[in-house]
Amino acid sequence: MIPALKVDGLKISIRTDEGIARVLDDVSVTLESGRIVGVVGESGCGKSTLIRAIMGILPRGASVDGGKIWFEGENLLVFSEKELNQRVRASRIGFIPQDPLQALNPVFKIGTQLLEAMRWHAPGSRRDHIARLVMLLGRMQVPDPAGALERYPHQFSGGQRQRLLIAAALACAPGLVIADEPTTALDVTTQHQILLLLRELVAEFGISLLFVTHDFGVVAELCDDLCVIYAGQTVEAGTVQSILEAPSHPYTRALLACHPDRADSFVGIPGIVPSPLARPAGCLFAPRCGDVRPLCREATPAQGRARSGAAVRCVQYS
Amino acid sequence: MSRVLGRRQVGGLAAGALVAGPLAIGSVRTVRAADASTFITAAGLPINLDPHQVYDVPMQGIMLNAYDNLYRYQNDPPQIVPWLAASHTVSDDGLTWEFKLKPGVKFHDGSPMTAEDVVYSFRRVLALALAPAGAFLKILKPENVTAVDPQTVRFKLDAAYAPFFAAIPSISIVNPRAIEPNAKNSDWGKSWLASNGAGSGAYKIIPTGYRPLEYLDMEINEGHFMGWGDNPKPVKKIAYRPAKESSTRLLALLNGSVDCTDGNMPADQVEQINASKIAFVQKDSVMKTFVIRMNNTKPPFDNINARKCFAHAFNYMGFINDILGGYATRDPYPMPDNLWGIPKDAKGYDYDLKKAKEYYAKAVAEGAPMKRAFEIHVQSENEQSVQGAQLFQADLAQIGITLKVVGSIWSTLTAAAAKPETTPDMWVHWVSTYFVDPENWVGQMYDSQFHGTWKASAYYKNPEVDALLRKARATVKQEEREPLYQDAIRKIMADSPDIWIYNSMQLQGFNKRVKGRRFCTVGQGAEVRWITLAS
Amino acid sequence: MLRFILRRCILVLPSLAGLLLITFLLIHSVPSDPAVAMAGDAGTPEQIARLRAQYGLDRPIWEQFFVYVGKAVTFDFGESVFSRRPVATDILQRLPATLELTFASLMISILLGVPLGVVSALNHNTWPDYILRVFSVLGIAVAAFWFAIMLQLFFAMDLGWLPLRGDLTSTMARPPRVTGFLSLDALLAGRWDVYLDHLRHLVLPAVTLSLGGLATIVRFTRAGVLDTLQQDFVFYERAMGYRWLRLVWVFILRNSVTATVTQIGLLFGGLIAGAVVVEAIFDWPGIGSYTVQAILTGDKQVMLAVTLLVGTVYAVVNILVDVVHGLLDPRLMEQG
Amino acid sequence: MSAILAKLSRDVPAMLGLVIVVFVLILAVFGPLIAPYPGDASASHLLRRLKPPSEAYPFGTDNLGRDIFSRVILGARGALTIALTVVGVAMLVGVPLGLLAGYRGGWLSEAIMRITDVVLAIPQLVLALALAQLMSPSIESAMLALSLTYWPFFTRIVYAETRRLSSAVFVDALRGVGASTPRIVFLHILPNALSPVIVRATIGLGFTILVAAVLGFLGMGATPPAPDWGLAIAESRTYLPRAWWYATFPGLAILITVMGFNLLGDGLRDIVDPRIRRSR
Repeated sequence: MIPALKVDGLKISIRTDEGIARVLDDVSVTLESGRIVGVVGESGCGKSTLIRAIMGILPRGASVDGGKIWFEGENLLVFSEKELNQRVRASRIGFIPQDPLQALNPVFKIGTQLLEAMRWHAPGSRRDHIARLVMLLGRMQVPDPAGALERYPHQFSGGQRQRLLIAAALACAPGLVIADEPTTALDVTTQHQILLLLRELVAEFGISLLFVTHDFGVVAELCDDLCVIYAGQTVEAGTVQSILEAPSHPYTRALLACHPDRADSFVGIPGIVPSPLARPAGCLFAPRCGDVRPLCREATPAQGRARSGAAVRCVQYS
Repeated sequence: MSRVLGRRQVGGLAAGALVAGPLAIGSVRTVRAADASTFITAAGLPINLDPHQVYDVPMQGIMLNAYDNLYRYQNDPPQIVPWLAASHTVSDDGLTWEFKLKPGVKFHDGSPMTAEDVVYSFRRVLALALAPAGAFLKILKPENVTAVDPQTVRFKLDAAYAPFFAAIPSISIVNPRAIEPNAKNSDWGKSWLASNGAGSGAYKIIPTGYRPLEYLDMEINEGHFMGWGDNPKPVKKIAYRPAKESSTRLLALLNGSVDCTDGNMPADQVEQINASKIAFVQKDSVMKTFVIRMNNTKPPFDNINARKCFAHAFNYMGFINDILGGYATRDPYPMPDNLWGIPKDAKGYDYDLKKAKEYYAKAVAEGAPMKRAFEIHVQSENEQSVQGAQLFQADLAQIGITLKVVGSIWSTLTAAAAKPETTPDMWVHWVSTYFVDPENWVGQMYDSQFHGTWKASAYYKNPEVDALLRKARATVKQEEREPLYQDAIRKIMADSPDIWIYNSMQLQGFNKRVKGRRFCTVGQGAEVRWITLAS
Repeated sequence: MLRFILRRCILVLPSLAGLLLITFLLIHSVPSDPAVAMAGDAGTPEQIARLRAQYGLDRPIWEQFFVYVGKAVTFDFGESVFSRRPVATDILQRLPATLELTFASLMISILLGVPLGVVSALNHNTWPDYILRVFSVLGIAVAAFWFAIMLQLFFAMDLGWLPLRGDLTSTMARPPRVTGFLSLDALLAGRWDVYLDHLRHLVLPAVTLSLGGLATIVRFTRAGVLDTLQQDFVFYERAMGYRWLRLVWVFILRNSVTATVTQIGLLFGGLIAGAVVVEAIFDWPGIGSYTVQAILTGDKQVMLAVTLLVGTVYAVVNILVDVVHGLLDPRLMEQG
Repeated sequence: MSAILAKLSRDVPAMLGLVIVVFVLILAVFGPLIAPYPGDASASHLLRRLKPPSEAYPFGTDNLGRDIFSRVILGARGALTIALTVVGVAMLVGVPLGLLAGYRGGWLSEAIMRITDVVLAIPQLVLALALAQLMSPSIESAMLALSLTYWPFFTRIVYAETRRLSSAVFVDALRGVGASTPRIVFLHILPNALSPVIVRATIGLGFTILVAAVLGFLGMGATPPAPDWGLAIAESRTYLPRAWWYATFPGLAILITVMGFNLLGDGLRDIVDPRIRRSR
């Protein structure tokens, strides 16, 4: 079976005033149909760029230096802006943004904004669209779904807004949904409810879900597969279960150690993510690695496979 | 944004107009108004239309076209000729004047004009006591204007006043039957008449075609008492479309959208207009003198040598020939040189910086504060007064006198001139013809009883001159008055209270289709009844 | 909504009262004496004294102020001492012409300025942006009177396409006065010839007057769009597959024009001031040339009334600006 | 500072503006040394009036035979003096009032902002013209009138910034550690509020030159024989369109100078405005 989405060795750089920033440097993610993959990493390691690349909305000055994005058997990178807009976005790839308040246009009614996407990307008449939206909002447990369409974004609570946007992502019946840390802006209870909802929706609407987050707790609760990104590179990928049981890459281990549920005491990872403008030679994680060897600073490690079955980018496994 | 929109939309949106600039003075398209019977003038409008409230150059256009007067100045040089009046008599003591009206004169509403209407008009002028009343207020009481019979008006003056007759044409005869129904709280209908007409003149004011200072339409009065026998093809409609900017006025004349400008065409535009195919400049001598006033009460102007120093420092001929393009005549007298009463033997002051320096030294020796900074106030909106002052400034600088040019406006200047303390060191103005009589110039400028008015703002006081001027004013016969004025002027010139520069020439641009215009210095050629538009 | 407008209107009144007081004191400390001017060139001191008493010009200034305010509230702004007409009548006669002019120029500024501002922002820091910015600044920087004369030379003289001056061809009869707006009156009278002729006369002055506003609108629209482009919702809406044109011209634009609308409000005051010069050059029969005339002759009644009028227009326009803000952004309306 | 310059150097229009402003400043300071006929500030030469541009007189001569090129150069000083004085005075009045109103709040703030509104509603030109009458038309009364109408802009900006900043976290913290009010206002709020003020001032300089030119045009600004650009255009009206050079060169001088200040101000705004800064 073809995967719902397969990002393969994606390399993206951005020309800035300070020089060329290599934001993505060999990222690979595979999302099998009907599953949920979690993409995990610290801020600044390229998660947003990955999403933007899949949607085809890169910032000015960005260029794709290599790799492919396979979606339903087609390479999205060869699509023109027009094709992406007419054939992919919304209709086949839905999107759930991180902060629903920021993502909604403050001066238009919810209905106007949601119907605008459906107008171009969903079959049927405007009346059909409204009916589907009302159905979806009801399913998302938004109170008074018909009335909600007539209200403005600031008139909803945070949790409700997130439900609105989940409904929006599903409105045109896409096969793939990308969620960009959709729960970070919410309190723990709401977060939990939303995750439950998402889990149900994957089966119910037959979608595949790419879930970007920095939170291993969320991954553990929601995802089937996992992809850890560091400094624009995939460092470890495999099933959630295998990786959580036996994390192989030192970075994954360090991240897991930071998580409050697992850590005995609060420890952070020393140092910061290297700037995409000035990257060290050898393994990018070497400067921060607790298990660093001389070899790490010389050669870029190749992909290897850990005992757990996960793909790992570390000299220990190659 | 990876998406770049509209690079191509940017193009030459704003480019066009700016480039046009200086290239644009090539061939001029003419936009002739198709209507060959409408005379379009860019001359200014008076502040309102009531000839008893306003008396200035723009008002002449209303007075001479929409109204009639008892006598009227005609021709060049001006002659006073009977108009509504057929004739007049004056008593030997010069106090009682009787005017006999022509029969059959009708106002615009068709009602016949009688002596009572003339009485009403003069009483209205005296009651309003505005500009045109100036010549009469001191010597004429309202009850002393009476109708002897329907065709005869009698004036009994309080004192003999020679200029009385010269001032008669300044009063327009108005129709009380049109005015009185519109009068409010016995205001003599002055609000109403400010935007309407109530005359008998050759043209009728169309009230709906009037917006103050912007436009005014008048149409022909076919039944005018003078008839139209002397002009078989008169203008049917006069359209006043005043141009506020000198440059716009010029362009309008050059593209044929107006038939004439006002009479203040700058000399520098003359050549350009005469070079055009469509327009020409008419030059006429007028009685309008250009004076730099000195405040004789402020040191050092109380010193005669100081005043003479200044009088010798002005470059008269340079100003007239180079700046005014020769369109003015040097007039060294305190009066127009083409008026009677000038002592032709008297010699004026000439531009001579050597003499000026000598007088400077004399004045300093006498303790006059010649080193202080002087101010000359000019009417900012009037280019000529500014240029004259700047020229003076440059010359005075050569003999070590500092002069500051201060821009001002007419109403501020006249208000300042009301007191010797507030009157500036020097200021510049013209004296136009309000009536053709030496009284209009020397009489009101140098008789000390007029101190406090702008005309007398030199604050010159010489008892001998006062006596001569007063005697001349009370004498009726011109041949008796002439030597009195000549004597007074000799004395005034010897004292050099002011700097007299030139007598003006009126420059007015006309479209070449304008024929038959007649000029008279009083009214400055504003009378349209003689004009024919060639097709 | 109504309450919102009413509250604004009430807040305006004290401001106008303050404006009136300041202007009154200022103008009445001007030394020029209307009585002198009224008496005319040939006026005598007796005449002047009589006029001064007649018009209450010899009274203390406070008394004059209260008399003035008492009348002003009934829309009686007194009589112009020069033209002898009620100032209110004169202003009413002329205001429509100025409003036509300012409205037309504002339309030109908005219709050109908003799209150019958007294009400039979308091409941020590339040559189209640079060129548009320089051109829009040229619009502010060019002295209107110089530009006006150049327009006259080119379009009225050389090409002969447009009339040189005035608001109507001299030989054309004016339609009956109903609204005072010549364009409307012409339409009401069914006079298409007058209407079109009037519009032709409107072009050059309106273009001249629109320059400054055009530049301001370009510049604020550009800043507004740049600001909006940074917002998360723009990415979200693109991700949702909005059509680009609708995204820019509907969804982004509405979020970007708040500052532009504020500026349009502020511009209005400037437009009326700018009309002074433009009306003089094009002989447009509006309030601007009337004001200059009043100032040059020292007609204090007119100066006062005009200041009050411009202040009122300014206040009304700014209430409108608040209303438009409310319509553009529902969040503002809820705050009242 | 160098960071700002570095950013500015990448903004082509802003650099153009900077170059123009520096150029005009040089003219203003060294004008009398640069001008070929410095004496033509006041002298008049009737014999060579209204000559078209030539080698000796690159911009032609004016109605009194003075070299327009020299007068355009000499005019820079006057233009800048007016602009700097007006904007300086307006800032001296407007900035403290804005700080006071923004930081103190209450009736004082309300009163200040009301007065600001009233003054903003006074038509600038009418006020300027009225003042010109009051004090006789001169450059001084024009400057006073312009200052009187320009300060409210600064008050508004500073008020808004102060409002924003005084509720900011760091000011709360400063209050917490017991910093005195003047210390907070002058050391912490003012410097932070200053950048929009500088931007406004830069644009204001250009604007003032323009309005002063309009006043000169109406005979209410500079007085002869000052080599003022606006005055020159006003004087030239009588000689248009024949003496096209008379109006054109002073007109271009105004255009370029005002454009310089505006481009520089816009560029500075792009850099200083934190919302737009993110895009870079």
